Amino acid sequence: MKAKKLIGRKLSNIKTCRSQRTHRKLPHPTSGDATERTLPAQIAKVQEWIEQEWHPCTDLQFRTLRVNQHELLLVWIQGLVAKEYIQSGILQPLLSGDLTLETLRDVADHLQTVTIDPIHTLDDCNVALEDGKVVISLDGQSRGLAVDVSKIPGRSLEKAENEPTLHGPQEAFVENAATNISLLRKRIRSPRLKIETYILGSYSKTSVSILYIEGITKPALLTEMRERLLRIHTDMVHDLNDLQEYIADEAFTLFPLTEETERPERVAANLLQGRAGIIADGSPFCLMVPATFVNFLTSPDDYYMQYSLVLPLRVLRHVMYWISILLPAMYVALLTYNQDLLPTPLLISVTAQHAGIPFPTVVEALLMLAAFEALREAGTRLPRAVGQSVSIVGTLIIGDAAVRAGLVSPGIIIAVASTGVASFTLPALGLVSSSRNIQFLFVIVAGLLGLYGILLLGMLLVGHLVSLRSFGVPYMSPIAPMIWSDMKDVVIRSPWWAMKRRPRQFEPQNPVRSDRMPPGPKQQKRI
Amino acid sequence: MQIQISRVQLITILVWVVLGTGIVTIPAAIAQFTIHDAWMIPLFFLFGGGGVALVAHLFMKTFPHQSLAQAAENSLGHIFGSGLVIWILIWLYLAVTTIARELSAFATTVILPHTPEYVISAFNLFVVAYLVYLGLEVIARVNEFITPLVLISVPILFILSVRNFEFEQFLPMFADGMSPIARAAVVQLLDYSLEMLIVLQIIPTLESPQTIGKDILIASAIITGILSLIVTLTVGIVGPSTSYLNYPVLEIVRSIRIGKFIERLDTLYVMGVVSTLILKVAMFHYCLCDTWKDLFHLSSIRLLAWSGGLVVWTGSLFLFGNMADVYHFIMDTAPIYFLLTMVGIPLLLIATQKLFKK
Amino acid sequence: MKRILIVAALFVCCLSLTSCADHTEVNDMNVVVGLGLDETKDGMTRVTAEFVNPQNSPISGGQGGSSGGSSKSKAYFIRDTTGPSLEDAIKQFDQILPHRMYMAHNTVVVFGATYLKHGIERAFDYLERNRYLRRNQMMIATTGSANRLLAAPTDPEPTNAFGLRALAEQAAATSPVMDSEQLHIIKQYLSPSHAPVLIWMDLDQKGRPMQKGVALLHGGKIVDYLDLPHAEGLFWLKGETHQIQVSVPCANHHKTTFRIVRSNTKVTAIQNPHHKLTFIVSLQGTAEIESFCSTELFDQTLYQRISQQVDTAVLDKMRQTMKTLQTDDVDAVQFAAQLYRHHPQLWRKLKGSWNQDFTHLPVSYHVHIQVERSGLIAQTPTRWLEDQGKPPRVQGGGAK
Amino acid sequence: MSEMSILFALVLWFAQRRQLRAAPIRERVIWYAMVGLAISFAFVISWHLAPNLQPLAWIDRLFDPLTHKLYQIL
Repeated sequence: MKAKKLIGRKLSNIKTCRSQRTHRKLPHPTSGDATERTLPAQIAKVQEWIEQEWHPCTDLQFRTLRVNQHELLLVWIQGLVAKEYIQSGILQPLLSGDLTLETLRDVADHLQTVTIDPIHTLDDCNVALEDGKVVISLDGQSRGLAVDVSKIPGRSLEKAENEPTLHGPQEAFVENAATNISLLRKRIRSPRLKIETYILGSYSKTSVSILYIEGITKPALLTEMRERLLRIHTDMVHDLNDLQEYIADEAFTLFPLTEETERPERVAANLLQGRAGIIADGSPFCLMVPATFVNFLTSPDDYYMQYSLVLPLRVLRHVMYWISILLPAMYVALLTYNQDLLPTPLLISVTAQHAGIPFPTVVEALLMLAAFEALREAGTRLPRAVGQSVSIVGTLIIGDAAVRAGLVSPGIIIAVASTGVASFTLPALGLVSSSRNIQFLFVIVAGLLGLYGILLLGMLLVGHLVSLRSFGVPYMSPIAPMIWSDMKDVVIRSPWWAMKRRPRQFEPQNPVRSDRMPPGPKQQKRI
Repeated sequence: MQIQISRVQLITILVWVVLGTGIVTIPAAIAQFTIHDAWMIPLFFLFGGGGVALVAHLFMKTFPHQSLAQAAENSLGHIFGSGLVIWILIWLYLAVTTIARELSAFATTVILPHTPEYVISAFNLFVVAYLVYLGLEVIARVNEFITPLVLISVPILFILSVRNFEFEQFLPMFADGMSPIARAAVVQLLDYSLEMLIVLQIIPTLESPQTIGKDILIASAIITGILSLIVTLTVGIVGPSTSYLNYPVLEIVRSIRIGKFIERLDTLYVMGVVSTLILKVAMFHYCLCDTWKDLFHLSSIRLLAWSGGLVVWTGSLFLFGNMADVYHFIMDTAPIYFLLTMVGIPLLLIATQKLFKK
Repeated sequence: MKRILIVAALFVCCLSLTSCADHTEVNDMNVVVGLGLDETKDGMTRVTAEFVNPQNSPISGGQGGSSGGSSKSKAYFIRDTTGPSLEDAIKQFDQILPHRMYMAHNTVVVFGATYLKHGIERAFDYLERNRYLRRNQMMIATTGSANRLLAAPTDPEPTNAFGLRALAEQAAATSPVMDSEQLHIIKQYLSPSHAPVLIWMDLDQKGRPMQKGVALLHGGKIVDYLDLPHAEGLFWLKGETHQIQVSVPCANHHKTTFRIVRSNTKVTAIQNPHHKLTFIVSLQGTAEIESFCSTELFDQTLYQRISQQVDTAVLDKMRQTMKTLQTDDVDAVQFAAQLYRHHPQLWRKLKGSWNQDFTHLPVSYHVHIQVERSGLIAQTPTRWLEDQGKPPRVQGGGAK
Repeated sequence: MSEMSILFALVLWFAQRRQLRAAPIRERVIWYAMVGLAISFAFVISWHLAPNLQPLAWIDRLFDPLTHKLYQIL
């Protein structure tokens, strides 16, 4: 029961469209009884209590003011606030004239800041400090004020690095939720864009927001999302990945069941398809649900290019996905079980290549795949400049030397390298990592049963894929179950004017994008 | 969540329920009786499909939203109904073991000759049990997923093989009168088309049960088309050898040789056939488990899927000592057995319901 | 998670315990590309197998080539075994070779004269049943031993079996009679005529393989060999041909050569009122002039005349071949199959006595070959030297 | 094969033991009956008893004459 009390609660309801973070009745984890304690009337007691509560915290700062016999206490945490704003917004107005500050109301009236919230309890006080607000307490008043002059450190907007595109907008989310939301507001200028904020994590108190468009997103989806988010009991939410692990439909799967993106315009487009987004403070990504398999094979570039040019790229990506899973396994199967499938000259050539290699093909393949993974891991962990030289050394020099030394055959190098290239064509990192793991399984079964094993594991894989659901939406839709009208954005990307309806797989409340027929080339007049 | 099988899914299920083994066995079964006239035999499948559609439609009208096992119990009472359901259960068990045995025999004969058959069979049934464990919806979706792949790759194989096609193989027509033609039609009419009636068991899960008759007709038309194509090609390419080949269609693919690079594609064909065969076994196994569930009023088939798979695995090797037993069962026992079971029982139920339970 | 891991581990264990029986590394097998069958004097079957020697194959960068150099640098190597039957002999390869024999890549089966004499149908069961052998392998007959044919170099093709196969395919492009794939042979063997025709290859004086013609079999036993000029008659009797040269002698010791671009034959069986069975062979085709012996002017009448010459030449060849076939009593033209297809009832009546009937079966021929083109030149160049060959001179001003 | 069937049965029991414990007695009985049947089949096969048993004889006797009659009519 205790734990239940600690979980975050939904604070703003759907109708009030507030993205600002407000706290009410949120218990402090260390002092459970602080919840009901009101602020003492004497500022000395307040200061004493705060000092005790935060001891030792050297970044806590106090300042007492005396304005016309009225004593004021200002408390804040260094680094979270902008001192120049305290100077200009609080100190200057209060100290400038001959003011009578009988009540907190008087104080508030004179402050030159935007957001001022009342503080009733000691706990409110803690929360305000954590948020980077200045707490003002007036002697003799058992309430206080929280003045928002926060300047929480963070980086500025940068280019999207994980999802680079050639065309289209380039800005990406940052670690600040408010900034991220504003990036979305910039794109969807409608009050129908709703943001519901929850505080999760008893220590981290991370604000997690659900974003959706009222009137488009299926209400059942939202109910489900709220339920799943509120089920989370934890002390800290590090990143969106924690959330995705908590809320995903299926725990034991290698496939990503939610989609992560760092591009605000992508989120905006997806919200308008009837999906919903989740943003967590501190994570420069947005999580989109429901996610389907084909979502991971679409790149943002697909939408910034002429639609007819997208078709070959999409086909290529679909093929490359299966190649990235199957190619090493196929190589093993063809060389150890199904040699009849190889054309005779090719068979002669691989036989000659493989002569004198000490390992069986399957071991060779597993070794090379593992080596490739190690190189890739080394490349990502090292600084960029060094990383490149590592990959050059690894691929060119070690590979060549291994072949010359007769440790591995050139064929397996080609197969593993092509697999790597194939996996690099996939736009979504989540899918790449899963396919890298699955390819090992396939290599092992290919070593045990050849192509037959690949087929059987393939059936298991397909069975698993089609049994998955992401927030109720079948993972493989619109392929299986087949939703013909949604096939417009799977292998082909239809022109915008042909996509008159939102995808049916997400069951949007309002399925039509526009009440008038969007102009196709035929409806337009020739000039 | 309510399971819903869409019409497209139902049709793909029906197609592979017949063609899974149909592609492998029907041409050989037909060639036992006639070769020159073999091309016209698949056309008879439409009659079988029509009959099946009629039975299914009547059944659906009489027992809307009821599976075969439930209907048996509702209309004949607990004791007689259960007796009939047990009979159906035995039938389903024999059917699924036959198909499983055909599958493992095909795989071991054609591509993995040194691996013991029971190992291959175990792997096959592992996949089948997993699919059944995941549920009917998953089987239907895998069907939907696999069908386009098969439909793309199989015609390519056949187009490549057309080079060896000879029209003379179809002459003389009707040389031996109609009798061989009628006999050759028996197996596919009474074995394969009646297999479609297992969908009576999944009627409660259909999205639109009222169209079941139409869907069966569409599926039979597709099956007839594919079978005609296959049988015609087989006879045109392989000729009289069809009568002594175990897997004549495989031989079409094995005879392909275009240039030095396009040849020996039979492994690819085997992969396609095995994948559809696994779907067929999965569908039958699902119906077996579902009937079992209805008989004992169990909560789910999740426990039955695996333990039932184990029994099917050992049973498929225990019941049939060799492939001759399997063919004997298909050719000599099954036609009347299937007719009495899959047409007789639904008609009996319909009649009882109409007569006594007005 | 733990549960899944344990189940997976157990599953992998039992997988690896019982499976892998079909696992063969590419280095651990000998890829067979050609098989040869001979019969020894004591009635045993000698099987010659040609294996790829990958290290020396030019495909894999070996020095390759079969001519010159020692036998070690060849792209293939040959071994033979002897056993009471084909399968016994093949089994013995495992006793003399360190690696497993892999037959899936076999392309040709050569039958030596001795094996042909005692019937090749002994091999059919094995060849059809074996899962590794495909029915697209080429069956070749030879008058010598299969062993010698398989050992002969086929430059520039480094692997002899591929060379033989390519030669046979080249022949098959001219006429389906030369199409000697197993699928085709078995169909002929199973047809009512029961007379397969195999391509016949032998070594020339320099020991290189060459197409010699066709081998006529009755059932599985050799009846006769037809050399290429005679085989042409069979081509025309049996159906479609492409690009066959025919020469017609001229008065002046030269000859005119035609190329029959394509021709098509239709065989019909007619039973006339006296219950006499007659076969009508009608051939239609087009031809092109390759070389021309006289300096005559090319006009319509000449075209007609030379068309008739071709007709006669083709007709003679067909007659001659038919005569040979009838003396040999081998229905290589598939007349019986033709009869069966169109008159199944009649065929049933004649079935028993077909062998006797065939030897004196009346055959009538209708040949019509249209000479359509004369190549790049319209007249023979030497015509210019003759007076009447030059265009008329201009007389008295003004053109003609 | 008998060893393999026992191994599979054990694996199956291990994988499903929690579901089994939660299931009503009827389902458990059926489960054990099926697994037992499967193992006994496997033993019958691996002891080479299967060829003498002819488990399908009853069905042959029931339907074979009828099918042959059908073929004769045609």
